[in-house]
Amino acid sequence: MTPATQKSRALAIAVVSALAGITATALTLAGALPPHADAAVLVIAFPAFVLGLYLYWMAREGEADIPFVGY
Amino acid sequence: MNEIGGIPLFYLEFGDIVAYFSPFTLALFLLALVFSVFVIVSRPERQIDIAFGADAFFAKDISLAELRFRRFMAIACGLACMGAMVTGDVFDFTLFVSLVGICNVGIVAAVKNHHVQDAAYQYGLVALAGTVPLFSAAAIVVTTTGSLSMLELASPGAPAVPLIARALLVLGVMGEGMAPFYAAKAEMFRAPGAPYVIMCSLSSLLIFLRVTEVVLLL
Amino acid sequence: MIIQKISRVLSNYDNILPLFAGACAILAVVALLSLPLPYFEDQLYPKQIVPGSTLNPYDRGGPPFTRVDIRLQYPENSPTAGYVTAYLTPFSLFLARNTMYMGTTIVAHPGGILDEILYNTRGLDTVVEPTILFISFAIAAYIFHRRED
Amino acid sequence: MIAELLFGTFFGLLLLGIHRKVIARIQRRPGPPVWQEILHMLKFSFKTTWVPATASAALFVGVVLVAIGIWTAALAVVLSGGSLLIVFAVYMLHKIVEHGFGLSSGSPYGKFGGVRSVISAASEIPLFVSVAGIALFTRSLIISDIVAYQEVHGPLLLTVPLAGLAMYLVLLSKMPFGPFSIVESKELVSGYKTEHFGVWRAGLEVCNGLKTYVLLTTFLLVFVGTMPFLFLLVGMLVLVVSLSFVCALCPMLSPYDSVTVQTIIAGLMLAYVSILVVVS
Repeated sequence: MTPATQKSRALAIAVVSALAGITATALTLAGALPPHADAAVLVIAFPAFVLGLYLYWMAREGEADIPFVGY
Repeated sequence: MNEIGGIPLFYLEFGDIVAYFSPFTLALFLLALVFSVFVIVSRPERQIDIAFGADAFFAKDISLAELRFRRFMAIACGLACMGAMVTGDVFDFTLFVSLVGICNVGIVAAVKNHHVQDAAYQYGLVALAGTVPLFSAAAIVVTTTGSLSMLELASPGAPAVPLIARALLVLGVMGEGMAPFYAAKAEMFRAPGAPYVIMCSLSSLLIFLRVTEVVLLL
Repeated sequence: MIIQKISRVLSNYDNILPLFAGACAILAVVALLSLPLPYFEDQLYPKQIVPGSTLNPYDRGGPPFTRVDIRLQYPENSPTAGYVTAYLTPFSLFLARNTMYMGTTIVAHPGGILDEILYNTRGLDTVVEPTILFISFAIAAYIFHRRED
Repeated sequence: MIAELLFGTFFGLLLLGIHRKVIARIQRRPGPPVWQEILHMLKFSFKTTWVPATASAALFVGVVLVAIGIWTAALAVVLSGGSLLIVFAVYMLHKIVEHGFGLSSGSPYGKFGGVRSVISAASEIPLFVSVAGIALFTRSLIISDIVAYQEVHGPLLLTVPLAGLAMYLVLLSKMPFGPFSIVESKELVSGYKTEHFGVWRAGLEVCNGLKTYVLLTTFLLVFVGTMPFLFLLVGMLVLVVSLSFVCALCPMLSPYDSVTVQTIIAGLMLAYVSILVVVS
């Protein structure tokens, strides 16, 4: 997998989970969803969002330096 | 004190044994499920050991046969945990707990390491001894109240469960899960194969959490 | 210091079994002291105690192969309690409801034959009990087998 | 709930930064700035990240997700006034996260951190004692019921002070640099966190912030009762500063001694609760 696809995949994870979380919270505030459903969505979406976002802005598009290969 | 872990969301009926999913038991059930999935999908790590007196290190690999057996045991342990988390029957709970104890021994019994096996042997003996208080607790509950259903016993007007039955139940779970006697468990943790040994610890924590609920509920 | 001495004892896993046995013994003494526990007459799973029987206390009472009254915690869950097919695993229930072949498979999977032998009402127990046995056999077999290589 | 989640993460990290700062000032060092832990979290998130060759990949990554997930769930329970038992279950299951972090990489340092976290399982037993003490008075473990009870009868901290103390010790054993934090002791490099670098470590920092926030909120809700939001934050700050004093002035115990001390405390608490049962 090239670095660019890794980066876009991480972005996709972050965006999808953020949208899911925001939708669930908005629906709960509007009264369409019970609060525990919102919590259930966030329990899955928040960790995925955090790691997805971080992996997205960590990932390099271009060629990296030669990595450390061990002793 | 009926809704100690929240109001049950739904009941699963196995004839006379009713499993109930309250927010508390459901959360524990899901956690056991998640870690069972980890056991199934993840390969064991390769533990690095440093050779003393030399500038060298080596990685321990787990053979395929050992991996298969330990994975089987860990999955069985996960299933037993899930059962113990949601069951609403005292005797069924004790059965699941003793299954957890046996599986824990099985997970580390396959490790080729004298130190770990010694610890596993001691632990196995304690798990064996732990079944005595466990089943005597269930026996006392059924003779003094005539029922084994936690939901019935928790409902107002049910005959009181004697304190000694609760104490025996807790002691039995401590024996199976080694709650304060963690020395042996820590030695067992030195075994390679992270997903599997984690299941040992997870199961004992889960049954300990559940027995708290059971004891407060009865 | 006393704490360090206690730590030294606790950290040695050879001492775990004596400690646990001690705890069991103490609790057993407490149990004995609290002994006249009340016997609740209205038992869910009734059992006759026949003092004169040679099988006492394992004598279940009653002549063999006649109807024994079964009492249930949740009668509404098991309308068929007391029948051999009172508890079916979800798979066998599916078979029984949708096909005509259940009768040929009832002894072919766990939960089927065990129902016939055991209590007729406590289905889940009958599955868990043999599972414990199977697991212990598996461990014993694995360890025995490994000794050879 | 998203707003609370993000606020909880950052405020928890800020509290951890204050914790470090106070410890440093007590020990007459300048110490890092109070927002250091937030910077840490951001810094790690930009670092190059991969999965070590020896690690059990699914567990190595999955445990980070579980770590954040369980504390998100705990926050949801606290906010909705659910069962206290679930919050404590999450607290205990955090231990599994520590094992997962430590053991999944194959590194000896991580492994020792994980093994120590197994040993220190005794730190949870005071928790159940305080649960029993609370249940004895409130006849319920639902947080909203406990809060309602305190509105009528006054703070539980005055009614069952020793149960409060047990819970305080539980908080203490999860604070970094404390007498019981043997899992991250410096002879193990960073204990169970050693091999989780880059993004994984940043995820762990998010979990730590959330954990601190949830635990302190729970303590205040359960033992002091409901209060305006600003007071809640001030209360958490006071609690953290007091914890920092304990952490700064007590040496770290050796692993098994730490367990013994915690076990003895648990035994004393058990005796206390049985006295309460007999009296009431």
